[in-house]
Amino acid sequence: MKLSSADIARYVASDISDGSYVNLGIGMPMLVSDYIPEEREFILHTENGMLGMGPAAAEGEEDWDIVNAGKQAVSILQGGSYFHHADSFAMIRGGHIDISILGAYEVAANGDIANWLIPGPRPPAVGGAMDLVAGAKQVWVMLSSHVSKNGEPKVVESCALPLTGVGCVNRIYSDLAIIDITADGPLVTAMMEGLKREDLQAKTGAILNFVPKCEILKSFKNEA
Amino acid sequence: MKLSSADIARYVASDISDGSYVNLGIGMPMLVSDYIPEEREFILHTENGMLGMGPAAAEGEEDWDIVNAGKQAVSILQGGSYFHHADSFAMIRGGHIDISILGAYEVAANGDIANWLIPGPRPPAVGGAMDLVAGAKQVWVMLSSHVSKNGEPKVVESCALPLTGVGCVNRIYSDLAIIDITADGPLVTAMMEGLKREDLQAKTGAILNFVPKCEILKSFKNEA
Amino acid sequence: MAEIMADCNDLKDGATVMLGGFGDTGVAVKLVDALRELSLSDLTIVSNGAGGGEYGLALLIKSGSVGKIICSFPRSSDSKIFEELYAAGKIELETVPQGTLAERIRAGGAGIPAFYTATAFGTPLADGKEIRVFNDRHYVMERSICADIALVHAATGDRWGNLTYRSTARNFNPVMATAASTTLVEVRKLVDIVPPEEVITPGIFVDRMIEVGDYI
Amino acid sequence: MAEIMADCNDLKDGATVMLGGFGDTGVAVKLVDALRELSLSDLTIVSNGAGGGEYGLALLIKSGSVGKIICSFPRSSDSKIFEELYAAGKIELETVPQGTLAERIRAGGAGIPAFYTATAFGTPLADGKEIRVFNDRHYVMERSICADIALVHAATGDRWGNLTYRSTARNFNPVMATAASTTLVEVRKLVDIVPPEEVITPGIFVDRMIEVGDYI
Repeated sequence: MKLSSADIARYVASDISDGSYVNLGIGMPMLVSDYIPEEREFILHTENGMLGMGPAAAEGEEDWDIVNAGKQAVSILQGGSYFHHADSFAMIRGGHIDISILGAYEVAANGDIANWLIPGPRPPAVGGAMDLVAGAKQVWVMLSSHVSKNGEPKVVESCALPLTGVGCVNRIYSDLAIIDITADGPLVTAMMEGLKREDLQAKTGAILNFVPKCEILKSFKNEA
Repeated sequence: MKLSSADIARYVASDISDGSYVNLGIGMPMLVSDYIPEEREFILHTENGMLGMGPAAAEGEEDWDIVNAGKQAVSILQGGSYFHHADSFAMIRGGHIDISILGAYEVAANGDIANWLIPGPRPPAVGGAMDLVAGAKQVWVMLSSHVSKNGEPKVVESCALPLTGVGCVNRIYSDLAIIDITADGPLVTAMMEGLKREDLQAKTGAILNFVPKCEILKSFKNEA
Repeated sequence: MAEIMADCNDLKDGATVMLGGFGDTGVAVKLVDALRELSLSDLTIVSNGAGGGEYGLALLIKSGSVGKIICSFPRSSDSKIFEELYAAGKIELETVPQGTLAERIRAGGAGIPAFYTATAFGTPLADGKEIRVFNDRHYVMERSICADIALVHAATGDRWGNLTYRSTARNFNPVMATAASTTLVEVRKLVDIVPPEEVITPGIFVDRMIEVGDYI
Repeated sequence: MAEIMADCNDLKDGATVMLGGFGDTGVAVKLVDALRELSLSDLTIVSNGAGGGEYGLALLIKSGSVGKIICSFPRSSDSKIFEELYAAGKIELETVPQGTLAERIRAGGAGIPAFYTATAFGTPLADGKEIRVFNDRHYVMERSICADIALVHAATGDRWGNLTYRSTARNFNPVMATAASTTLVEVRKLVDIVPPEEVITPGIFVDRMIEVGDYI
């Protein structure tokens, strides 16, 4: 039993307070915007110069002047604003974004994150990831699966891949658990229903602590 | 025979090319805007956030949201723009202002300028003077009189007063002469009609060089 | 007015308070008045000037709430209140070049702890500061300034906190709005929506807002 | 188009050229095409990406004019041209975090030779850079970037050079406009006057402008 990416996005969304300024990374984190609880307003920031980002543009109605950080045509909500790149990253670097939500290859027990580069022949591309992890008030990582395709843990004692930032991750949402990164290391606060602590530990490359009473995560698939 | 402040302003204005971006200091430099040659357009910058500054507001018609660096009610011309203080001083510091025109207590042979502080009990106030002298492409100093009220030279070998900036003055316009500050020291390019070189030198605290054929300065008073 | 300051943890003795405006233009005078009524002590004020006349910042200083001022031009045609306290050694002053002041605040809001500027090199205002040469020119290292509170005066604002300003009443206001833990804004007019291309201060920088009308 | 580049001393072999835009949004494609026709060599391009497809920057790179790219994201769905030259060691790349890139350009335009940022500390992109601690946090010293030429795409412009942009087509354009010796602008529409409160790039930063219409 594992959470789907949509399930994970729903749990993430439920943990974001009303009125938060949130930057959603390209890919899986974008799903979070589909699960904003009705009574709450999140103001989405896209680092290419917009606050109040709205849903993707309908096919055939794209306005290619209004794009997100993934270069997809999106929309702007009431109350949004435009600004240039230096102002946009001043928001990020200056600690004004409440939560940056990103994917990762690896997260270490001390909050280090590696999510930008798998060494190889292709040119190294970083985008805004290093700015976001260094600048946002909170950095949350979404892992569509707790381990890699080869079964290697993504939550590790220390990252093997080139880092994106040091000691900056606050929380991990995976398909199996929600883990806070604390001064004492990873602290599991929620686990997939039916999963045993030792099973989660076996799939994790760092020593886990557990809150006395972990929340139980359930798939939402029947409600979708 | 000396130039009036208006005469000096007229000579300064005649040396500014069409289309220049100019910051006029409070006081005497403001007079320059009264003598812009008809066929030229100067774009006046005021460091509190406006380009395209126009004339002072007519009495009774002041709009106190539109002020210059001297906190006087002014106007904005067609083609002007507003911006905040950090952007305004980015223009200055970044070398985008063609000419900064200021008054001074002292200018040294190497271009040092002292124009902000006469030590005393009053609190030291600097405003934007240090930014302007360090940042503008050209710094021109206007001296309503070549010597102080006590007859002390204002153009000196080295400044006695606390500096505003080092090596930044390019040209001096006084009531007696126009002097370029060159790598070889002060170079007189124009002198009041009837004035002898040795008389100008006697009123100057630094050794003067002269161009072979100094321009002759004349009072415009009959034309005013 | 007082309610905008109620239960604000950043409003406390010893707080650093940024105050927008240039001369009398674009100053959040009604917020300053409300701040004075809190009778706090030992505030550090970051502002272009040190107040003139017997209103706004000058009155706040007179009330004894201010321990220090960081500004560029602490003299005006009528800056008696500050000058007397200064002469008596009862208030501390840090004079900063105007552009360096603006940039130190901008840096504070932008997460930049320090930067280099040629401004003030070789002058008394660089005394004690680190000097460094880049490309054969001397530069002074300047540190950012952050505040607990910014008091901002704007023209219009909407419920998201988006702001516009009117002409040179913009001045320090948008910069200071970015550099404080809590940004309090007096707007002349609350509007339904500030159009996205017209926003000068995005709402992310604004914490509380109050409509004050066109009192200027 | 070519006339906007005529007799421009900053357009020369080895020049540093800033190119606004993010992906395909807000890129001065027509100016890039005109630049390509000059057949310059050894250009350094400062841009967010390294071009995709077979147009604009990608074509300029293919033409052999580009020796180096300073950018944050030199990969796109179709960045073949750059990637092949990169793999062959025929083009130099400096990868810079996007926010650091924007701020280095802003610093270039603002006369700030260097600043400190926490971004990239502890990562390979800080290798060889000076590290310094402020308030118990580690920061990387970053140098400003200035250019000989900036190629800017704007929505409207007036005869004074004042510019507006449309929504996220703003991106790097206003920042780059401040940091080049010569700023060349393609505007979708020339207008009589950009109202002073609506100006995003004041004319002081603009050297030449050409109307290109709504080609996007």
